[in-house]
Amino acid sequence: MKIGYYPGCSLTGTGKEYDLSLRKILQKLDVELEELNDWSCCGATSAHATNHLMSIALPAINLSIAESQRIKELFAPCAACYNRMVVAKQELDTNPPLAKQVEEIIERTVNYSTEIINIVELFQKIGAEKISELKTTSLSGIKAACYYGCLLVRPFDITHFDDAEQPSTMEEIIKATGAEAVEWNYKMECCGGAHSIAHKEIVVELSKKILDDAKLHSADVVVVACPMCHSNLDMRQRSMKNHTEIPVLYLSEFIGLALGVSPKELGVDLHFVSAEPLLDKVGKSS
Amino acid sequence: MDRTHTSIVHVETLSDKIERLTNQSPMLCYQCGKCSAGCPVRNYMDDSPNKVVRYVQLGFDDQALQSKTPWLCAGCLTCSARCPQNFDVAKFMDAVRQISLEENVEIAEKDTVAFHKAFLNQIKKYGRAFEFGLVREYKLKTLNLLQDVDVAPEMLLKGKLSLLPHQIKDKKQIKKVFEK
Amino acid sequence: MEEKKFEPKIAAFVCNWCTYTGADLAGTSRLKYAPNIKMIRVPCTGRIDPVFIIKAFEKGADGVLISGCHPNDCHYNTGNFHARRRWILFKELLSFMGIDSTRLHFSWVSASEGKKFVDVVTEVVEKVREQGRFEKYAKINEEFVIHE
Amino acid sequence: MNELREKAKELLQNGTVKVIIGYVEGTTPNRTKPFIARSVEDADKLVFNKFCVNNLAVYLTRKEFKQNGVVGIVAKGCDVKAIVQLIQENQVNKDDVYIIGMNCSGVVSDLGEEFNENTVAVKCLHCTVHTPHLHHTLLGTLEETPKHEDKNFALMQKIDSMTAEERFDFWEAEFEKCVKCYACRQACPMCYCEKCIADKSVPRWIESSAHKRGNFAWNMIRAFHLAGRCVGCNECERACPAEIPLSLLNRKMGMTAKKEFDYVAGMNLNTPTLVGTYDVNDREDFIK
Amino acid sequence: MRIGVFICHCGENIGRTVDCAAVAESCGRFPGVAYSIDNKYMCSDPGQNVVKNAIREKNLDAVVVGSCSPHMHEKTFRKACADAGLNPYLFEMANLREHCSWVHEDRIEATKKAIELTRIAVEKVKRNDPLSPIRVPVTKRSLVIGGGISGIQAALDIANAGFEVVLVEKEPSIGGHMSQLSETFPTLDCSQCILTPRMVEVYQHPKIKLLTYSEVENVEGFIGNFKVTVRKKARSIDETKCNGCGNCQQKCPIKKKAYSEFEENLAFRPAIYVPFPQAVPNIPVIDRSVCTYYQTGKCQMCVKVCGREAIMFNQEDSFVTEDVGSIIVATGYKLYTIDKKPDESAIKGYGEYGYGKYKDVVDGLQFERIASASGPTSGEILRPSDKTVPKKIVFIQCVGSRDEAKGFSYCSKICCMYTAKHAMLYKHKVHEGEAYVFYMDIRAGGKGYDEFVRRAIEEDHVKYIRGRVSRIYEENGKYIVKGEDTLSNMPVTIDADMVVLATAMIAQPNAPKLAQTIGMSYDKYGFYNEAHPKLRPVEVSTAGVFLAGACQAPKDIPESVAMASAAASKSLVLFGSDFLEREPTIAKVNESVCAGCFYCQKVCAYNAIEKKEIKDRNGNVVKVIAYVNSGLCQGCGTCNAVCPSKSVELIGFNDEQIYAEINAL
Repeated sequence: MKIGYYPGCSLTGTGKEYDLSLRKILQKLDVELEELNDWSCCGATSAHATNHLMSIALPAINLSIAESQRIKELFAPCAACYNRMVVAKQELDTNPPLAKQVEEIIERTVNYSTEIINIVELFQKIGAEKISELKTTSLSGIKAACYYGCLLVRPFDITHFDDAEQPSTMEEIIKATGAEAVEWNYKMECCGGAHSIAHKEIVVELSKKILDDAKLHSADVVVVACPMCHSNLDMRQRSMKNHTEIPVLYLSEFIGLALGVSPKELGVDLHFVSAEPLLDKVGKSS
Repeated sequence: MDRTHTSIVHVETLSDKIERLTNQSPMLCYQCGKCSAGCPVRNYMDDSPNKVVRYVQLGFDDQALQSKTPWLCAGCLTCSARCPQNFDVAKFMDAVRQISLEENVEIAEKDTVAFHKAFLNQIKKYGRAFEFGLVREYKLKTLNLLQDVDVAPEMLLKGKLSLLPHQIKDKKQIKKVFEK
Repeated sequence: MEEKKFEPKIAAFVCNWCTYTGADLAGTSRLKYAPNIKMIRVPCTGRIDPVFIIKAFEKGADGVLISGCHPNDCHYNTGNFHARRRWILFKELLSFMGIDSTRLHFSWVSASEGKKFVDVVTEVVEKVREQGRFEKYAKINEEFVIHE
Repeated sequence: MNELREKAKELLQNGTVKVIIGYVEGTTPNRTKPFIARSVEDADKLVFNKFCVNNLAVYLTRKEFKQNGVVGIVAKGCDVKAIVQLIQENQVNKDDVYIIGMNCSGVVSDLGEEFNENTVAVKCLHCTVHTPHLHHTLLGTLEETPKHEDKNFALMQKIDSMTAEERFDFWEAEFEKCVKCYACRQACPMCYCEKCIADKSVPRWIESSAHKRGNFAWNMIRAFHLAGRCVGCNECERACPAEIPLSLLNRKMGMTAKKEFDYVAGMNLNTPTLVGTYDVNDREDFIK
Repeated sequence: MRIGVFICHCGENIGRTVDCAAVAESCGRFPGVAYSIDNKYMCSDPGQNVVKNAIREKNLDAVVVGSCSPHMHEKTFRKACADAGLNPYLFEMANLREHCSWVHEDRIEATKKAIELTRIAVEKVKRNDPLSPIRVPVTKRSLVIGGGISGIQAALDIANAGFEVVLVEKEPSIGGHMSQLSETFPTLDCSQCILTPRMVEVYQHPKIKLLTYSEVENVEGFIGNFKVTVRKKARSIDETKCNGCGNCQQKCPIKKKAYSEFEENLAFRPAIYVPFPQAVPNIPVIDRSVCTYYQTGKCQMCVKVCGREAIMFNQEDSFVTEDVGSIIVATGYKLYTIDKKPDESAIKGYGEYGYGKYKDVVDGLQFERIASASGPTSGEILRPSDKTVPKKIVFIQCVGSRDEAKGFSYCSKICCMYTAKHAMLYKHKVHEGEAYVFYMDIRAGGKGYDEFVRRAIEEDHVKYIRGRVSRIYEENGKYIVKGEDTLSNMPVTIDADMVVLATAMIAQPNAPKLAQTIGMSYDKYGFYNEAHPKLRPVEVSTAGVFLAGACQAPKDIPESVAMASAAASKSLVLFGSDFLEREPTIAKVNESVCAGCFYCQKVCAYNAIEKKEIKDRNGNVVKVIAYVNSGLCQGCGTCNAVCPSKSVELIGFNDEQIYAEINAL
């Protein structure tokens, strides 16, 4: 399988291990990534928070690049990038005057023929069977809390997840590694997202609630699918009071462990919260 | 102001502007409060989200534009997903923010504005978000100089904060987008 | 001498239950409108056949108005829905043949909309008056009389 | 060809069908003509090629074939559309017809012409049913359909861009030529009325003489009666001795049906007909 | 022809703007007009006499009156014509007042128009046919579909008036949802105590034929003359032998396999069961999907204990046909279920409230059973999960109602009241407990209703919070309910022990199917449409069919009962005469030219077009053509417009008449 790849800005910086681990395991799973040429930022929260037109135009540039590369399916691992792109595509597709305006600004045409897929959809395409087939290390005994966050599933009418309030697709993938997916309450609660810098205190508090609920439901690890969620849930544990740390892994890292990739190659050592206790459990301690 | 004149010449209200930007009428909201009930950042807001909508519905435009609430909205879409009227509350908040910036309203939430501006500046300059530059610019703007001293060095050490921006080659289109 | 203003001939096909009664209300309320319009009463807009419209033009009408109950108010439940669908098609066809919306008008006027009835009639008369006599059809008609 | 003949023989022999409506070679190799095969020997004459232009569905409504056992018919995708429509309108019993579907990559625009990229019929340019969408058996193979500029569509666009008066003039000039021979009606598979409205004298909605006035009414009403029913086989236009671009009217209605109601005639047995149903959300911005 | 034209001055009303004498004079010159005159007041007795005398003296064969709107006096003049021996349908009216003199000012123009309007009427009347009203006999017997409180009321009213009733109920017992309720608002009297006597009365009434566990399969015919086929589903019991002793139910080994429908899945029932002890009739049914005998061929415990040999394992569905003159549809409602996300439904469901993932999140009817003295907890308020008394209970209103996004945009109307009742019942039984109600608005219009809600707040201290709940989740055995009080602008989080969702009242899922069987229309939610929202609230567009209760829209008990009595009296009005007279202006098929395309049938809103086979001498079908059922046709003429060959025409407004009118324009 060959698929277009839009890493997004975070994966070149704070979310670098996400990129590392994805490339590593997708190679193992026979997925070839074709990176978008000279991609630019999707504008993320800041663009749609302040300028509607900009929030559509920035993703439109990348959609257009994808079309010129004849990419049919474009994989956006970052939930925020994914969200911005599907929303922009939907708006452009259903609002021809806006589409015209945008095309004039970016001096490119867009046909909206590219399908944007997120990490969960990608693994669905690959199939849980394939993961269990290639699995070298069973993660049985590990209890994982799958954290969807906000932007992966919403708006439900566009993302068409299995369920708007009780999604279970990530759990299905996790089960293929042998691990147990715990039922918990905060899998779709917000971590505070882009407030990480301007309102750190909000992010710390919201993230703590999420981690506490995961721990309450006896999770050993929180599995995420977004670099922003990851940095909030991982890095901000430093600032949490009365807090016992819990490792936070990218979905790709988690699967990587099952596929026998070394934690180092997956970039697990780049996290703020050590994954040692977890790795000990699977006998992967470095 | 001369009332008779305003009644003849239609002055675009905040509600009209929002409707134009979002393609949905704020009148759709019937004030059930489900958005506020589920909002993760509700506790930090001065006004509940539905109250901001109420301001707009009744023409209390200044109150709406000066409220901290739109700036504290994390854009998580929980409200929009659960609204019984299919009213996209998050999109509404986007529009309120955009209008208050355009109209140079005194914004209560300066830090958030500074963050967004710094973020977009990175894109304008490099075509991609440059996190180190973003933090640097944000700190200079807000003078929150001690923010994140606990994690920043380690980030640098782990190679998660690159000191040089990744730049894209073709910045022409980005420039045009920002000119608009 | 001042040239006499052109007065168009307008044929109207209206349903018995809504527009006809709405026109009655216009009368009872003593509202005024131009006498150019003559109405033919049918039970329902569903009964209105495009041949009526063609025939009206053939007989020298300069404009035609079709009017009935608002959607969901049809005395016969669905007659106006069926009619509306046919109008969409017929309107497009007539327009393609050179009889456009300046001469063919549609409206929903309920039994309580006497005022709306007057507004609609006034607008139609104005529009058609502006457009002038339907010369082209009239010419064909004249030729036809000679031909027969 | 053998495939078709073999199938036809088999069907006639085992009694699946009573007769088969098909094509046989015409007076020149570039022509075919309709043919009713009643025996195994007849079946050996059947052909199918680029010159099988006729829409044979028109024969299905003939009295002699109605209620007279199962009729086989050699049908291209476009002909099947007509059959579907006829079934929906109770003119053909679904169980009384056996469709020998022919994969068709296009036919000539008129009999006698060479088949090439210039002469392929307009209807084939936009055909979506090169493989018939409903059939009991499917024969033939597909090739690439030759394409040329759709002049018919260009003309329609030209008319659309005219003023109302110019449009009227255009059609007036065209209808001037009409001689009321009703060949269009004769050729149309959808014109099966026992008594056409044009033949009714009480009242006489459509003037019977070949004058423009009646011609206008006739062509308008014909197009309207075919709205949502015409399957675009263009047999009317091919039959018209006065060469009036009749298909434009039908095509306009077809495009309106598609645009307004996303409806295409003859595609699906289970889709309700366009006229005869409604949607509460049908457009009404033109209604005051 | 000898047509008489009569132009009315209407005092000054027409005469002021229209020169009536000139109109009469002009009209006198129209071909076919034999007599033309004007008169001060045509509708007065002397005016009518002018018409009557002229008909006799001038030997008129058609009449046109130019006066007011036909909606005013068409009937008056038709009768005058008939009195004088002229067929009343050989009459037309020209509307010279409402459509001319009152709306125009220029006397010359108005007079000209009056002449033209009269000419149109004259041309039409020339082509009118003599008609007589259609007379159809009336079968004085009624079918009531649905044995809930509405159906029971309607059936008793009609039966008590002395007419026979066939009452069809799809469940094994009549009683409907009302039999499930604990107490009823606003009086808090026991639901079953007031309902059970009515159920028994139905059972014992000599005029009522009760068909339970039965469904209407087919309806043919028209007002006064319906033929109804009813499917009697196989009970697997010989009803004539069973005496309702209940031994079979007690001995049935199936104890925990099937949830009780009556107890809203809060308890089990055996495979052979009556839904509840007071069931009418007290005859059980066997649920073949769980019965051991049907599954494995063994057991037959019920056969062994039945002293009357009433068990009939091989019983099959049977059909009965009933002739009735009217039909009352009282099929009621269902509760929007939160059990799980409905498959293939436009409804998105409430994942945020847990889709019934949580045992102690129940709906309104479940709470009724919990609160009911005859329910699974004998009236004690206990959590379904662990049978403990909930100390904190949350009620949420408008779940599915007034929710464009996830449910239905309408208000279910009764939830405000029953939620107040529930909260009250809870507080009466759990004195130290806390009850919270999340609401958007309180809609308590009704006698004693608002007082009832106030009582809940003021006397029973139920806490009302104005806001919709965003989410419910379980944490340490508590249900965390996240809401916001929009009045105080405070976020509210309650750790409840139990949550009751006031879910929407929805139409029966098979409502559209029955509508198609009978020929009724229904709204987008599946509720049946009344013929006129104000003036004909219990009738449907098909004559002879009436509505009662919540099948038309959400309703409470008193409203349903009132509607049922109204529907019954509408039926009785029909039974007041032996024959029905209907306007003869209906459609008619010209059989010689109909090609049988049946577009007429597609557009007919009344199912009035039927198929008719034309056969040759040998009995072979030569063609199938359309046929108009004169009992069903209402005369809209839509068929006439869509018929390409004009083979179906509307009498009174046929093509020839309209052509003549257009010609006269």
